[in-house]
Amino acid sequence: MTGRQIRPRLAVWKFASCDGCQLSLLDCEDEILGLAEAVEIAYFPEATRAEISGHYDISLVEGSITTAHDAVRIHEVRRRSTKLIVIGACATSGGIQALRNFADVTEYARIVYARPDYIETLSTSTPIADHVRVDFELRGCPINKRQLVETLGAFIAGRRPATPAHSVCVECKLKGVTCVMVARGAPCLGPVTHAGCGALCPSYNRGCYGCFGPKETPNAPALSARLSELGMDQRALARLYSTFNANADAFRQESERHDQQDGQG
Amino acid sequence: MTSKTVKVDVLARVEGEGGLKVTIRDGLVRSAELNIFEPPRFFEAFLRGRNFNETPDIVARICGICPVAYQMSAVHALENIFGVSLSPQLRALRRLLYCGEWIESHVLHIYMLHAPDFLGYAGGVEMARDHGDLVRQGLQLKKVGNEILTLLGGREIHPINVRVGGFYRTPLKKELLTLKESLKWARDAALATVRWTGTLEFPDRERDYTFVALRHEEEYPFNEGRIVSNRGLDISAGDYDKYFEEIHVPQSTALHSRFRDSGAAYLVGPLARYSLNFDRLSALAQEAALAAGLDRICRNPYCSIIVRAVETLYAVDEALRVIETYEEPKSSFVPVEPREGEGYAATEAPRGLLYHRYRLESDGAIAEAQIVPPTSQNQASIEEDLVEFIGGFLDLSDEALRYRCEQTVRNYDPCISCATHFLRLDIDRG
Amino acid sequence: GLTDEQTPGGYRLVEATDQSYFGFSVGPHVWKKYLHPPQIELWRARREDGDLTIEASRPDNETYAFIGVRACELAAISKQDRVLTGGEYVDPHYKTRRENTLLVAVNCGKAGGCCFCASMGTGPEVREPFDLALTELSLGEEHLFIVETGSPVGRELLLQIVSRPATAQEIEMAQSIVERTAQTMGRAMPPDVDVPKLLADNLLHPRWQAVAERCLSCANCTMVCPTCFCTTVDDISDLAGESFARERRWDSCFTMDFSYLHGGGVRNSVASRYRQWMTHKLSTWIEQFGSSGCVGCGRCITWCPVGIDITQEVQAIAVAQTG
Amino acid sequence: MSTQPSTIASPSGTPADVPKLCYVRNRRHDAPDAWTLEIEFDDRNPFHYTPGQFNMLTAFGVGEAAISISGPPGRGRLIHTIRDVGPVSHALTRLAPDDPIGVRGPFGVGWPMAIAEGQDVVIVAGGLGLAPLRPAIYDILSRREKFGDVRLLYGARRPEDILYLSEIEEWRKKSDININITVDHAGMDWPGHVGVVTRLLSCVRMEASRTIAMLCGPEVMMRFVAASLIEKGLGVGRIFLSMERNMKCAIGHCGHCQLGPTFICRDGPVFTFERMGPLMSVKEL
Ligand SMILES: Cc1cc2nc3c(=O)[nH]c(=O)nc-3n(C[C@H](O)[C@H](O)[C@H](O)COP(=O)(O)OP(=O)(O)OC[C@H]3O[C@@H](n4cnc5c(N)ncnc54)[C@H](O)[C@@H]3O)c2cc1C
Ligand code: SF4
Ligand code: SF4
Ligand code: SF4
Repeated sequence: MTGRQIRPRLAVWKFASCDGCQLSLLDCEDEILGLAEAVEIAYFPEATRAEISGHYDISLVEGSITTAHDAVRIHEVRRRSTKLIVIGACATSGGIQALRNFADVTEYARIVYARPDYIETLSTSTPIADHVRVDFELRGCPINKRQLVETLGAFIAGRRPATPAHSVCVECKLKGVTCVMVARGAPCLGPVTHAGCGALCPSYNRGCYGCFGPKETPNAPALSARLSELGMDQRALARLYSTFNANADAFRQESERHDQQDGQG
Repeated sequence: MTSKTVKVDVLARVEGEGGLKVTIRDGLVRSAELNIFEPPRFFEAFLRGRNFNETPDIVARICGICPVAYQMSAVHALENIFGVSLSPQLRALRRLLYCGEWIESHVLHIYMLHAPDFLGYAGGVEMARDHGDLVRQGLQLKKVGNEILTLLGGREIHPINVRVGGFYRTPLKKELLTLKESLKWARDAALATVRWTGTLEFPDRERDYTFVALRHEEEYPFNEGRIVSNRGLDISAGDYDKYFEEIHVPQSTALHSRFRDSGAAYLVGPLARYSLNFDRLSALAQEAALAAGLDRICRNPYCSIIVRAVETLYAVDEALRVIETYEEPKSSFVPVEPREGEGYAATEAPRGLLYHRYRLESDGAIAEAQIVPPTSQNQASIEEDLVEFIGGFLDLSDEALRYRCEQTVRNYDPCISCATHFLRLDIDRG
Repeated sequence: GLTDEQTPGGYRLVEATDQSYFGFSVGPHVWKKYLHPPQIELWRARREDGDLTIEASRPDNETYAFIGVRACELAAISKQDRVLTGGEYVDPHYKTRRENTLLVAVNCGKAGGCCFCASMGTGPEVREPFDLALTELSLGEEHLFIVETGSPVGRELLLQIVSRPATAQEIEMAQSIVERTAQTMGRAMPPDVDVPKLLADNLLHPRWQAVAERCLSCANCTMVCPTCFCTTVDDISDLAGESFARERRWDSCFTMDFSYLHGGGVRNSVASRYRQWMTHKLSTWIEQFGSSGCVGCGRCITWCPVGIDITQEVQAIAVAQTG
Repeated sequence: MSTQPSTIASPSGTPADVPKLCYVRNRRHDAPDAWTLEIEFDDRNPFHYTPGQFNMLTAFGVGEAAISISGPPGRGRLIHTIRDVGPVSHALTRLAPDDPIGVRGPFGVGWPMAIAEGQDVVIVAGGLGLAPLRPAIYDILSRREKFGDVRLLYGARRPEDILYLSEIEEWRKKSDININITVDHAGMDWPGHVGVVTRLLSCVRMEASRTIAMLCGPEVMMRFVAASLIEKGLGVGRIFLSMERNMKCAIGHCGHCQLGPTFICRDGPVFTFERMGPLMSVKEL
């Protein structure tokens, strides 16, 4: 706790993504200038041309690995970073573009592009941790900006970021939101979803759709059993788990289970 | 003949990744190619088979900078299939949500991305060291846009409150009124922004663009209106495909749009919107625009920074109007029955026309989706700008020339992730 | 008016057939959110000119009147009193809020589908200290409240409103209403079972694993429970490293962090976390604080997204035990 | 047999959940990953504690951790030995002289010093477990005549991990205390024992009916040691051990440190094996 002599150097990197997570940094209108004093923003192409090469103390990495080039580039980023923090569903689980992992990517290219032969892409979208060692994962599609500030603050101060891995349900209760699943029968992924958003969807009268990915020790089969009592069919269940964190283990397995059951019956 | 290639790894201050290749032969710019390296994410492909209800949440993820635009085009296109129309209050709330996104997106571009080019800084944070108050004003103004998005949408990025037929939860009047004070401040700040941008120095570069934008009977366009141009085009969204086409060029993961018949480039976005709809701006916005030195039509892409400021002022003004006249609707949405069919919609994203088309199966599953974002529509224009504008600067050093090119591209506020990141800038001097 | 229908994992508001004010049972909210708030800052420290100062958060001086506190909730408040103010250390925030709270209790005229207070000995008639206790009577056209005072403040208050002494018949009617409620309880803790001992003797019962297959470990049960008191803290600082604070928030024995020790958690399996919750409520609480930690309000049953029923879980172990 | 009640002195008048601001005055590197801090405590409010009690130490902006008091009483100084295992302990071990530190305490029930009077005492420490036992040793040595045979069995990972080595040498030389040290791994130059601490125990002869054992170390170690003590005829009520559980408030309000019906912070951390044995044997309790 002796005053900070040297400002840590921060870099922000982008892989396959929508840019929303790094935009969260610019959305911290009240904190961004303070942050720029606390750290040296050494590489952040979305915000500045300035580029200081060399080594970075903290790298924020957004996006998933979908091209051969990126699969090489991420190793370079790792080499140049002391702490590597991955931000957002793309970087932590592969993002929505990981839906390709369950389909034929050449077929996908044909649907979207007139000249699929121009498209160079891998057949999978994979999280950063599948390629290099990751020091911290910040969840969400997009990440929550309060959690982003907390994570940066925590890394600067040397503490563990307060980004609990429990369910969204806990946030509902802390906030005083009446459960939409119990009180209205609305299908909700909150009980298996990682907290962080502040129980956003339930506070807007809708069930959580899982954009923060699986919580610690998720029990998706038990939730699915309840959701089918509430009227969801196999196909709907297969889709429910197959969105922005489709490639996260617990969600992928549960989605595939219902996909197969749908195929059988 | 000497041959020289200059490479830039990343074109900064654009959202997304791409590169640029400029070929110079005998002192003339032969070609400029905007290469989009944004890894493909295949949204149109995996939308197939999803339920229509999931669309607003999924398409938002195409772009973190303008998710509301994607949500709006999607819900309007789907409602076009179902034949529902929204109550005036729900319709007004959608305008309000869009105001939030315009403010947030435009102000980000004006202060943090574009102004540094005029004032000679690497970025907004660097600019803040010398122009602290200015940048703080920008951040504060941007925050007001985000406050609208947060209140109405749940969060700034990928709002969770938009559904086909309306909203999951509509705000109480008193909740909306909490925005009023900051919006009033924002109106002054936006006005100051228009004045200040008017004092910047602009290169004297104009081009005779074909402007394409929505035009509505009464309003400055957000969600509704016919697609019009300054060359006589006047069509409904359903006819978009008849008049425009997308082509796929090598080296790029984004598609280029052009007129189907002539193959000509066209321009969408603030310049087009403004030039085609000046008369629909609020009186305050019109006055401010003229006072800042704009004409009713603006053909200088560098001046887009003023136009964005004018549109920001309009959006603030409009947001205040919506809030003041808001009455809580009985229901937060209009129920819809899935049916087979095809629907179309174009709305005005901050960066320009955003076209969506969906074909649905009878159970509400998506059979086909087509999405044409503004940046791919503008791509041809950006290349033409480069060919025309940088001709006079060929004597500059590669570094200076590269900076010029970047600026020209940044005029468009290209939201590359929806189309595209500039990974490389090649200047090939042959 | 409206009333509620409660089932395991289900809560619906429906049109009521009568016009009573309190014709529903315990709802989604818990009074503990006022007395033992979900989130609170404990202290803040600032560094100025190199010198650090710590400032304790001052307890909130707000005064509260809780209107319509049910017998089970009153019992729950007593239990939290014991935990947070009855030992060597007193939680200043709880204590101050508690002292500034007026309790207007209500004898339940309707038992909820998940209620089992009668079998826990905590209701439906109020038993713990209150300021005023009401029983609602609907006699055809006439709609009245039988009021019982429980404190000087309560007596004072009663003097300020129009009232008349209740007749013996009215008092009898009030009693019969509560009796009827007791008889229509939605469920019951299995009778004739020494529950604390049953659980203490069955820490390795296979039922824990069985319930873990259904349990989401989402922590809803602990959050809605009016007696659950667990909290955790987060230390925070500003980016400049000049201001620090400690925030306290509700925690739950269902989270992994709850039992974390360097090198790995203690209760990693969901079975062990469910067991901790249930044995604490129904068994170890007695040794810790002299009474059961469960008041039979049924909230954990209603608000469990998958409808796990604590009374049934006890029953299942009891049955296996005896036969 | 019950444990002796603690003397609780809440530092100054602040609420028990708010740390008192103190300053680090000295920091010593004791082992590769362990440091000892000397913390100055306001002399006007003498800090009373019994051996085996602990404090909650705050590294501002990082967090709080339960740390046993490991120094001798008095002198307005608190001594704590801390192993760097995670963010909070890391930050604490980085504090330099004159850095502020937050202190809450002392908390809990300590070693049964009164009960041990007139008895032989076997102290078994594993790793950092010596830290909370050191005040007990000081207490015994300060009135050595009150106790029978006193023996310290100490196991560390490697020779360099041995805490307070010079002090131990001093005790060995000047005091009437039997000391045996063993390490798990050592090079050829290590003259002492290699192996687990229970091995040392097997060579010790003790009079079970007048011996009190005090144990602190990793839970598995304590279970094995307790088992061999029982084998030697020691009653479960004569074996005392110091327990660890996740701890946030240390005043019995946060619920984290429960082990069965006990709160480690309030009813412990020192318990008899009679109390702990059955609880420790249930997995994940
Ligand atoms: C009564 C008692 C006395 C202790 N005495 C000492 C001592 O003298 N010296 C020493 O170095 N350590 C001691 N510890 C252990 C010390 O408290 C933990 O090592 C420390 O909390 C770890 O925190 P961390 O942030 O560094 O590590 P992490 O492993 O990252 O801990 C994260 C969180 O988990 C909890 N936690 C983790 N490990 C423990 C643990 N072993 N005990 C309690 N909570 C834990 C804490 O709440 C901590 O904030 C004692 C623990 C207890 C319960
Ligand atoms: S995680 Fe979601 S918000 Fe973040 S970059 Fe990916 S798609 Fe965008
Ligand atoms: S609404 Fe969803 S997240 Fe909230 S408590 Fe209910 S199930 Fe959990
Ligand atoms: S409630 Fe669920 S889907 Fe909604 S924002 Fe939170 S984590 Fe995402």
